[in-house]
Amino acid sequence: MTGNQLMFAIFGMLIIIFSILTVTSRRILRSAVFLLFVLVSTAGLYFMLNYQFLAAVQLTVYAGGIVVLIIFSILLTSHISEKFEVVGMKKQIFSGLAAIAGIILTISTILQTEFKATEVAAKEVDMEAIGLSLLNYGENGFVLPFEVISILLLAAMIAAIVIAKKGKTQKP
Amino acid sequence: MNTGIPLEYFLILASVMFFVGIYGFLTRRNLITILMSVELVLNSVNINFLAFNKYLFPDQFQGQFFGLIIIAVAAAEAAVAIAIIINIYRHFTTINVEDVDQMKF
Amino acid sequence: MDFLSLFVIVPFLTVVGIVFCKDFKQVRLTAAIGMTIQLGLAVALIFMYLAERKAGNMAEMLFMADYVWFPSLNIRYAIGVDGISVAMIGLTAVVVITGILASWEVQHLSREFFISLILLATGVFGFFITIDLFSMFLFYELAVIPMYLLIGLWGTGPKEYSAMKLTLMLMGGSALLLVGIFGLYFNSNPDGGQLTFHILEISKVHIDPMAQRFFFPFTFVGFGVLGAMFPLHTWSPDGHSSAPTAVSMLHAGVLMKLGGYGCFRVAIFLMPDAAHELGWIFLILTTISVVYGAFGAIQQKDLKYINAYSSVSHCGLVLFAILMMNKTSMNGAILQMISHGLMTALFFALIGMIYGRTHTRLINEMGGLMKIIPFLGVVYVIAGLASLGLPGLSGFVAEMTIFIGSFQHTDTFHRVCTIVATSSIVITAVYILRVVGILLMGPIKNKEFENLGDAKWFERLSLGTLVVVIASIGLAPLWLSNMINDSLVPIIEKLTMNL
Amino acid sequence: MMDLSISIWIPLIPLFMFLLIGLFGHRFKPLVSGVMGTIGLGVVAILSYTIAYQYFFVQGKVDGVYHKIIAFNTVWLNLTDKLHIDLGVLLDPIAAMMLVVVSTVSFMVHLYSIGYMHGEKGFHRFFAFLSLFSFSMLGLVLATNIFQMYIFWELVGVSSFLLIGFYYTKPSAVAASKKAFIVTRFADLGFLIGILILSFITGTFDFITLTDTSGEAIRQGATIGFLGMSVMTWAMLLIFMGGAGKSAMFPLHIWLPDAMEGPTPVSALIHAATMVVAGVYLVARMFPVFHTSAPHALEIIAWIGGFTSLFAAVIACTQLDIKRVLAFSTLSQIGYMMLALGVSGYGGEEGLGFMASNFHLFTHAMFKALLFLGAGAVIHAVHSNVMNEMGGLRKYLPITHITFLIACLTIAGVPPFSGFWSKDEILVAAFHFNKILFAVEYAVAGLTAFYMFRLYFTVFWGKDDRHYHHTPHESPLTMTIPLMLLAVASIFAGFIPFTELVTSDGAAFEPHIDYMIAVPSVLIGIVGIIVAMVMYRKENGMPEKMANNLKYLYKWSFNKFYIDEVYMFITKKIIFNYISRPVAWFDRHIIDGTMNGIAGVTNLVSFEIRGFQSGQLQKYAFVFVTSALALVLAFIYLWTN
Repeated sequence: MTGNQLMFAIFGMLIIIFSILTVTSRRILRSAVFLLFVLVSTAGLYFMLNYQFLAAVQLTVYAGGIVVLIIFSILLTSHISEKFEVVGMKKQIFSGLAAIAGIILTISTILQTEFKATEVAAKEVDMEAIGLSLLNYGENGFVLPFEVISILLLAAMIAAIVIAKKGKTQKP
Repeated sequence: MNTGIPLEYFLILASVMFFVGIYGFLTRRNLITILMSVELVLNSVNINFLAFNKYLFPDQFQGQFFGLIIIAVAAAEAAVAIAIIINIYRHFTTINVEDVDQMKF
Repeated sequence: MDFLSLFVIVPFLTVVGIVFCKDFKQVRLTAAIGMTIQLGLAVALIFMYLAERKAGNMAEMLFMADYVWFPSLNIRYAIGVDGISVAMIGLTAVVVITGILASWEVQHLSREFFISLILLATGVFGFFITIDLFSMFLFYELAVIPMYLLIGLWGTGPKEYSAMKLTLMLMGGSALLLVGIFGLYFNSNPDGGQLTFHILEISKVHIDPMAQRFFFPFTFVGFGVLGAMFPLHTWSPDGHSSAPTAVSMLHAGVLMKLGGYGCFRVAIFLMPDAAHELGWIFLILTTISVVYGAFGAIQQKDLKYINAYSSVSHCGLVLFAILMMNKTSMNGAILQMISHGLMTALFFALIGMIYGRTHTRLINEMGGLMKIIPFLGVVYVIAGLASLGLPGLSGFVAEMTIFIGSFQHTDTFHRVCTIVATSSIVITAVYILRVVGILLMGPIKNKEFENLGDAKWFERLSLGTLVVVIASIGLAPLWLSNMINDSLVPIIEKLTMNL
Repeated sequence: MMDLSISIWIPLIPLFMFLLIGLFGHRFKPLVSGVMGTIGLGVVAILSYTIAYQYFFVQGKVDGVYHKIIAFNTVWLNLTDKLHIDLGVLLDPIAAMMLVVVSTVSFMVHLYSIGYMHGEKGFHRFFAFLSLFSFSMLGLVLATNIFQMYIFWELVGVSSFLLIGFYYTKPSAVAASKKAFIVTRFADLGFLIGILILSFITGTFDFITLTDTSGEAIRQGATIGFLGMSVMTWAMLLIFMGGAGKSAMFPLHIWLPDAMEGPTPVSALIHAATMVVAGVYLVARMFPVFHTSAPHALEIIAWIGGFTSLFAAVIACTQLDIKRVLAFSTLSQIGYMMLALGVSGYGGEEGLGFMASNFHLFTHAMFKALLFLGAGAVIHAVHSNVMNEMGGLRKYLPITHITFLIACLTIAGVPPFSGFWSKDEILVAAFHFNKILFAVEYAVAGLTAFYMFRLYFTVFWGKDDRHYHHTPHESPLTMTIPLMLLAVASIFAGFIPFTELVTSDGAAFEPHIDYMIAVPSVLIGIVGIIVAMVMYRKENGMPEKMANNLKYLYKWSFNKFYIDEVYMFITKKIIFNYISRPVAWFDRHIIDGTMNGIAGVTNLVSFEIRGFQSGQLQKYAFVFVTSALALVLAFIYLWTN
């Protein structure tokens, strides 16, 4: 077992275990922390794939930003000490079955498929290249998605403010 | 290259994560935990994109950019979702998804 | 710009104009101006048509134009008119302008009201000018949908129920119709070339008789629902009784004619073999309509119900005559559509005006109105007489043409049906006279009504226009009848071709 | 030679007057409308006389035979290749005669109405309607084809409806007008179907083509049988049904007595002299067809006519309303005319009945109009219709009295008044046809004399010392002049040589008086008069005694043999209660119920399945996920393989 494989096994185990804990833990704050672990492990995977930039984004935006956001909203809406009720057996079984069926279906499909890599030499992935192609409007340029995502973010920002703002006519 | 780790491993890992997220989405009652499940799902997809990019088309950027955009969308989505959740909380004083069932019949 | 498209553009511009109006006076003025222009166009069209025919242009359709707007299915905006559509356009223009005058004092949401009304009119005009089945269908839907709003918002009584019932039944009809239209489309080119919705092109093709047998009932029933064919007529009494005045006028006066026109132009004209084979079934149904509607009207107490049932009877006569499939009876059918359109519009206008004064439509609660509101009373009597077929008014011309034409049919069964249908003239007389007797004559029943005002200027104008048109058709029907007759020649040729 | 196309103005002038008075009448003073209408009709009358003179004595006769002349014709509506409706003017002896009758009586009635209707509300409306009626009736008379006749037939029906319902605030008048219209409309249905069949068989509406005895049209349809009679017979019977409706033949007579609710001049014009004889005119117009192709129909007409005349005469003997007596007398006299047509042959002396019928039509129009106008004068003076409230009026109304007496003598068939001549011819014709009918008519002649003089004596003699609220006084000149003119006409109309002018085939024949028939008929008339005089001249108990002796006959006759009740039963009970109401119910509950049922079922189903739409987000998600999985599965394992 090479170091790579070992690393992958560790990250894989972490991801799966903490994922399951995230969706089953009965304390909401713990769920959030478990989610954080999952996201950090994912960032580790990205490092393994040699995508440092993505891993950094993952850590800052996901692990840093979103999880903090979620934790804030938990603090706003829940009691920390509160424990969730146990989920109904029927619901668990059916959801579990659906999930397991999905996993089996996907994995069997993955195993049946042959993936073919291109023969072209790999490209160097550095910040400069990413930055250039992000603002490039020629071939292999991504300026359009970039602009779209900017507008989306702006819209989301405004929407979040508008929605969360206390309305005049809101009554329970 | 990541010799010794076949592409399939990444994919299997991602799909397990995906369906764990789905499971969470289906079983959790708290809206915020549901949101967390969604984050899991998005994350698993992200892993797929990057793995494909790395293994199949190392000469291109598409996968990475998709990953980036998904992260951005996830951020936007989380922001809006949390705004909505807070609003719902104000309205119903609960964020239990089973109690928020006005949209029926 | 081709001339016919103006019939769609002018109402559309009027709608746009209404959007920018400030208050309801401007709104109604804009509507009236727009529709007066429309009436002028219709009159001009009649003269242009006659001039063209006189100049020897014997094409099947005149003023044709053709634009493909959905190439992959070959859906076109194809327009053209023959004498029949010209007559129907004239009818529509008259009814629409009188309808607008009759709703001169609708103040509640007047902008929306007039917009819906004119949209409806746009649909009707469009229906009559297009000769592409799909565009025709679109215009048909455009005419039906505003009806829901108009009845649901400005109606009286159980208006939501009526609006829903009317719209659902008509939509059900158009669902059948759509099947029929697609049936025609997919059989429009048996040799495997370009399929088409164009009526004239389809009429050149001999559609497979099996397909005809299958799709004819869909098409006929689809249009028949709108033509209030028994037993699919029940939307008519409820819908009409709840609808506001102008809508009843337009609906009974014009929209129901879409059914007859469609049966004639699409069902019979394009599928003659099936019409010959299956016509007898519908003939029985329409004969029942004619007599049944009349009997249904005898006992009703609500003025609008009486008129709605009478419409069932009269429109039944239209479909009845169409199914006879000879030139005279079809001519009669078109005349009957025009005549019924005018007089039922007159009736509904009158009922609306009377209701506006007395706030009741139950005839038992009224009586002796002739003394109080003589103008409305006299016009009501004239409308009644037109309805029961008094010579000199349009109803007589139409009914007699139908009866004589139908009786020339070589088949005894058809002639027997004609005799049964003829009996409706007596029953019509009974219910008309019953209403006139109770409503207008006799001593004044309700003291509150003694100070009601007679018709105002716009009411007089509206009623007067209709009466004049009814009387002029009734007194000098020859030009109209000839105009329709000329256009029927190619149609009759097609109908008898494969016998 | 005069251009006969000028005759088109005969109907057009009243039409114009109708429009003028109808649209603008309320702006004029009432009297202006009346005078305008009267002048219009005066012009029409003069024109009619001129045309009739031109026709009879200048232009009509070719080789000793009167021909039909089309003076004017225009196509009104094209129907099939063969059939088209024309409007025009057809002149032949009966048309010319009817022109004279209609325009004369109409003019008299117009003149009379100026006085009679003075001060009534709706004066101009009355004259507008009168003009409308005159227009329609003249158009009917001049019709060139059967469809034109039908058109004007309907129009006279409507004008009659409007005039009967003139006092529209009076419920009985409204009911009567409705009844009149619906009954005649029902008859017209027969007429229309008859026209349909006739035009189907012969392919023409045109009178000249139809009645050409040597032509093709008349021979069509004689062989095809239906219920034992040829199709042509059925067609002609149905056409006669129309005539029977307008002419109030049994059993379609019920509207006529009620129609007396209208103003009296209207009764005189429409319900005595002109419109009600339209049926006779129709049969006379179609006479060659009847005679050649439908002799059975003619026979039926004769029997119906005979029965009606007896039936109505019996009823007339017991009625108390002065106008109803006259109405039943009209029925009876029209029965005579129908009978005469029914028994007639065609051509020369065979056509005696035809001639007699038209002759009687002519004289009857004069004396019956006179009777009605006289009755109007009486009613005008007394303000009542009921005979019991009158008596001794001869002192107050001398002119009315004399003219009324003349009319009564005329109708009773006393020579030399005109009624004698025409009635005698009818009796002769009947005698040659069937002895039973002849006997019936004989009895009717006696009954006629009796009930007319019963009326006369009760009104003008009877209780001399009766006290009136207002002392009755003679009517104004506008009313008495028509009376006098009509009286003159009644006296002398009998001397018009009808055998030379109006015959079935246009050729003249020699009249002769058959004393074996004439003398007894005069005698029985005189007997009737004497009986009436004995019973009613002075007040005595005899009428009551008679009534008690003939208890049931009296009761049945007084109640018009309960025919009205039978009709009421049929219309109210059967049509309203057993047809219309169930139809309405059926429509509301079964048909509409089915439609609502469909809607209800849809509603029910959607109510039942709405549980799927629970609002539970996770349920939706579950369905979504499993369905997506199922779809993927299906896609992979079904589609790709």
